[in-house]
Amino acid sequence: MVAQQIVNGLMLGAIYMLVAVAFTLAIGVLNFLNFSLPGLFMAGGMLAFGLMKAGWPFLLAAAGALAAAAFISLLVERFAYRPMQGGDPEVPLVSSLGFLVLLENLMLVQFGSDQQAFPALLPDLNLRIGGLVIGYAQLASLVLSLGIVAALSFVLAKTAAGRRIRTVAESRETALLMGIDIARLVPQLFVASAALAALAGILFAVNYQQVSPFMGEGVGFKGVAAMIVGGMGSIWGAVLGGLLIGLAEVVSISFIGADVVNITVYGLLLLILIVRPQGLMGRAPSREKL
Amino acid sequence: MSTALEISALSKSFAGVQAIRDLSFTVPKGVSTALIGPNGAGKTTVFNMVSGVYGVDAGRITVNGVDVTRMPSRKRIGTGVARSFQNVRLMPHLSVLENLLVGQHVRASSLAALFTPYRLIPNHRWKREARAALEESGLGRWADETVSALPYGVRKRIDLVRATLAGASLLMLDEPAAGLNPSETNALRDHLKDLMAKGTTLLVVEHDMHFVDSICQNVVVLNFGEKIAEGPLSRVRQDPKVREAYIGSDGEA
Amino acid sequence: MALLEVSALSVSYGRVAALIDVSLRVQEGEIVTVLGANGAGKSTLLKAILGAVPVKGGGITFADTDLTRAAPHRRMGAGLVLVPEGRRILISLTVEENLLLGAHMRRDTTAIRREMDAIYGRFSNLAERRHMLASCLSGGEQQMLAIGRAMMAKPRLMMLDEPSLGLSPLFVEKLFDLICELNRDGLSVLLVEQNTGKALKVAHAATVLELGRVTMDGDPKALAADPRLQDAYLGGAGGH
Amino acid sequence: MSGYLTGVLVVLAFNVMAAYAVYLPLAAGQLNLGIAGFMAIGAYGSAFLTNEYMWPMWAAVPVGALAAGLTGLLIGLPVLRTHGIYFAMATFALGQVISAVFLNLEVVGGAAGYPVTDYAGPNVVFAAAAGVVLLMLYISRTRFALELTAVKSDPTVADLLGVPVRGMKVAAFALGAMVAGFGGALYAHHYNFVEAQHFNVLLSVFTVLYVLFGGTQTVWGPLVGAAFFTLVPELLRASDQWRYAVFAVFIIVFMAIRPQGLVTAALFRQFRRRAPEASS
Repeated sequence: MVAQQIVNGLMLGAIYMLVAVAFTLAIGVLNFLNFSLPGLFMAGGMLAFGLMKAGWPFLLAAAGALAAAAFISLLVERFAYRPMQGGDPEVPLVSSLGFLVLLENLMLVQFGSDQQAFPALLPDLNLRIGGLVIGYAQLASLVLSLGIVAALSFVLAKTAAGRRIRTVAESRETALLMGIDIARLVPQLFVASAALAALAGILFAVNYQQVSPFMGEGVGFKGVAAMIVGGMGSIWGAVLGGLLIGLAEVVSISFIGADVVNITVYGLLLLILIVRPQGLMGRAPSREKL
Repeated sequence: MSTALEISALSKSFAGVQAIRDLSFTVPKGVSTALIGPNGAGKTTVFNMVSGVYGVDAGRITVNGVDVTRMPSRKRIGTGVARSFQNVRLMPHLSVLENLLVGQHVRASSLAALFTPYRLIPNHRWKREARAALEESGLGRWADETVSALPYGVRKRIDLVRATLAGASLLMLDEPAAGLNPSETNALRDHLKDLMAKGTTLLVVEHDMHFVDSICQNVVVLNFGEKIAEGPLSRVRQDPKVREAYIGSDGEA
Repeated sequence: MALLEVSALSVSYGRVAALIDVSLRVQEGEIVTVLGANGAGKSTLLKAILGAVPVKGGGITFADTDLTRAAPHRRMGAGLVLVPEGRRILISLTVEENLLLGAHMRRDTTAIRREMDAIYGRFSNLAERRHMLASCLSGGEQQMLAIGRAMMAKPRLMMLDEPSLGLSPLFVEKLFDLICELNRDGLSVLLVEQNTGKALKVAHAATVLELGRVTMDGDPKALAADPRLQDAYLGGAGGH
Repeated sequence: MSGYLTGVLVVLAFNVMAAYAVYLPLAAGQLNLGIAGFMAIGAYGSAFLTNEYMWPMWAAVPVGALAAGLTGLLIGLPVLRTHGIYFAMATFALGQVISAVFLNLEVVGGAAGYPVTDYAGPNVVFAAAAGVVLLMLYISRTRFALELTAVKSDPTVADLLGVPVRGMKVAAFALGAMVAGFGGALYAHHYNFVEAQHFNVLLSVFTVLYVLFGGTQTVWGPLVGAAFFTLVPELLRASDQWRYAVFAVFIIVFMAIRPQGLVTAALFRQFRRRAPEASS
C-alpha cells in the first residue's frame, strides 16, 4: 500500500523536520554543529513522560519539559559554545557531545535504560480516508510542526528580529557594526532551537507511545542528515529534507527491510554531499577572500 | 635585460565591476618596482593574479620567462615568485623554524624527502640551512618561538626569510612597512636591501613613500584598475594625474 | 559642549598600537573629516567610537553621555551610526530588507515607512530594485544603500568610512553632494576619506592622522594649502 | 596480569589505534566522523579471508587494512572536495552506510554477526598498538607531518608555497583509514566475533572525543586522550551508574577551561626550555 506508506513517511518526516530546523538554526546562524540537540530531543520526551508519571496533566508536563530543555540549552551556550569562540571549530562539537552523554546518563539513572510506554493521549481514534488510516495524534503533530515552521519562517523573513538573525548569519562583524546586540541574540537562538528539538521529542513520544534515554541518537542524526540534504541554514530546506528522509526511511523499511534504512538515508546524504554539497535548497559556500 | 615579471593586457572583473583594465607593465630583473595608487586601485588584485589566487579574464603573466597565466597557483613558486600578505600569514600552529621548513617544500618534495625523519637527525641540512638563513638576517634567537609570540616586525621579516628559502627571485610584498614602528621599518629596509644585493627583485605595494623611495627604482601608479603613470618616484610624484588620484580632483584648492 | 568628544583615545591590536592619544571633537551640525594615508588608523578610530574595537585608554563622550565602555548597540541607540568601509551590504537580504535593518532598533513603524519612502524618493535606483537581492546593485548603488541604511537609524552623527572608495568620478560627485545635503538638513558628519581635496572642501574642520597619531588639525582651507599634508601621502612631494 | 586488567588494556590498545586513525586527517584539519566504517571494512575483510579462504592472520590483517585504506583513497577523492563541516558530515554518512552495508551482507552473517575462527591474543594486540604508536611517532618526525600541519594552519599559504594541499589531505585521510582498518582487523580476530552494530556512529564520535580531549597539537595527544577515556571510567566504576554522567560533566568543564586539549605544543616547549637551563 504505497499511499499509506507515504502518509506514514510524512508523519515521521515531520519529526525529523523539526529536529533539522533546530540544527539548521544553530549551524546556519551560529556555525555550530550542536550535538546536544539529540539530547534535548530525548529530554523533551523523557521529561514529559516523567512529569506525567508524577501526575502532571499532559500540557503542563509538555510545557515543563520545554522549559527544562530551554534551560539546559542555555547551559550548552554558556559552557560549550561561548568559551570556544575563535578556537578550533571541532572543539564546541566535543563539548556539545559531552552534554548529549550527560543528558542520556542522567535519564538513565532516573528512569533506567528500558523503553518506557508513553501513555496514549487520545483514544485510539483513526481517520479513514479511502483506504488510508491516519491517527489523530499524528495528524495533529504534522499540522503543529508545519505551523511552527511556517511561523518561524515568517519571523525570519518579515520581522526586525528575523533580519537581525539573518544579518548575524551572513556576517557577525557587519552585525556588530550595525549595532546588533549579539550577546543577547545568541542565547535566544539557543532557546529557540532547544524548544524545537524538545517539542519534536514530545511529539515523537505522543505518536509512537514510547520513550527511552537513547531515543535521541537515531532521530537526532537523521535530523542532521535532513538538514544537509535540504541545505544548511535553509528553513524550507530542512522541511524538504526532513520529509524526504522520513519518506526514504518508511518506504525502504516497507519495501526492502528495516536493516537497509541506514543505507538509503545516509547513502542519500553522502550522494548529496558529493554531487551538491550545499544541499537541495542551500546556497553555495563562498570562496575565501584575502 | 631579462624580465622578472611581465604583465600584458591584463583584465579582471568581479561581479561586473572592472577591477583591472588592460594593464601592462614590466619588472626587469634587478629593478625593484613599487605598485602604488589609492585604496581600491587594484594593487592587491594584481598580486592575487600573479600568485594564482585569482584567475585572469584576459591577458598574460610571465614570470622569469615562464608563462604562468594558466598555471595552478601551487606550481608558480617553482618559477621563482613568492609573495607576502597584507597581514603577515605565518602558520600559527608551527614554530618559526618549522615555518621556514615549509618554505623549502619546492626543493624537497620527493616521497623520500617527505618521509625522511629529519627531526630525529641532529643538525639535518634542512634545519641547518633554515637556521643559517635566520642567523644571517639577525633573527636567529627566534628560531624555536611560537609565531604568535613574536613582535610584528619580526614576523614580517620571517615571512621574507621563508620566501627566500623557497628560492624566490621575485618577491611580491603587500604593504611590508604597514604597522611597523620606525626601528622595525629600518630593520626591514636593511633586510630588503640585503636581499636585493643578493639578486632578488622586489615588487612592492606600499603607502609609505619614504620607504618606497629608499628601495624601489621604478614606480607604477594604478587608479581604478588602470596604469596612470610609470617611472622613477621623483618624476611620478609630479605628475598631475597622480596628484589628482591621491589628493582628489580639487587638489590645487 | 561638542556633540562628540574623543579625548586621548588609545587602541592597540595585540602589540601594535593603532591609535595613540587621539583627540577630536565634532560640534552639532558640523562635517569633520579625518585624513591620512592607509594604515594611519582612521578606520580604527571610527570603529572605536562605535565600540566595535576595545579601547585601551582615553574617553568618548557623545551628547553629554560617557560612552567609552558602552556596547555598540547602546551607542547607536544614542544616535551614532557608521557607514562602514567597503559598505558591508548584506547580500542575502533584499534592498528593502537592508534599509529596514538600519531601523532595527526602532519601533515607530509608520515613521520608518515614511523615511524609507523618502529614501526611495531620493534614490530611484534603489526604489526600482527594492525587492531584489542587494548583491545585484553596482558599487555606487551599494554605497547609496549603505548611507540609506544608516539614515534609517535616525542618527544625530553619521560616521562614513571611505565612502568614495572604488566609485567612479561621477558617483563621487553625487556622493559629496549627498553628504552636504544631509548635513544641511541637520545631520552631523564624521568623514574618513581618501579623496582629500573633496573632503577638505566640504568639511568644517579636519584632522590628519599619521601612524595612529594626530599630526595636524584645524581649518580645512589652511590644511589644504599646507605642503605637509601632501607629504603625508606622497612622501616629500615637491622634494626635500 | 589479571584477566580484568588485560581486558582493560586490550580495550585501551584498540582505542589508541582508533585515535590515531582520527588524528592523522585531523592533523590536516579534516574531521573524520566515520572512522567506525573503516574499522568495519578491516574487520570484515580480514575475517572473511581467514574464515573463507584460510588465509593466515598475518596476511589477512594487513590486507584488511589495505582494503580500508583503498576505500579511504577512493572515497577521499570526491569527498575531500567538501570542506569543514560538510566534510565531517560526509564521513559521518559514509561510516553509517558502510556499517549498514555489512549489516545487510549475508555472506558475513548479516545482522546475526560473523564468528571468526582465528584468534589474536592480547600480546599481539599490544604489539600492534605499539607498532601504530611507533609509526605515528616516526611520521610526526617527517616533513609529511610538518606539511599536514601547514595545510591545517593556512591552506592558502601552504598552496602558494607549493604544498599539494589536496594531495596531502587525501593521503592523510587514506592513511588514517588504513590504521582504522588495521585496528578493526585485529579487533575481529581478538574477540572472534564481528557484528556491524558495534561499528556505529557513537564509536566514531567517541574516538573523535578522545583525540580532541588529548589535544591535536602533538602526536602524544591521541595516546593520552585514549588512555584517559579508557582508564578513568574504569576507576569511576565504584560510583557505577553515575560514572558516565560525572565523566561527561568533567569533559564539558575541561573543554571550557582548556579547549586546546590536554597535551599541547607549548607544554613541550616549556619542558624543552627548562631542560637546557637546568643543565647549564
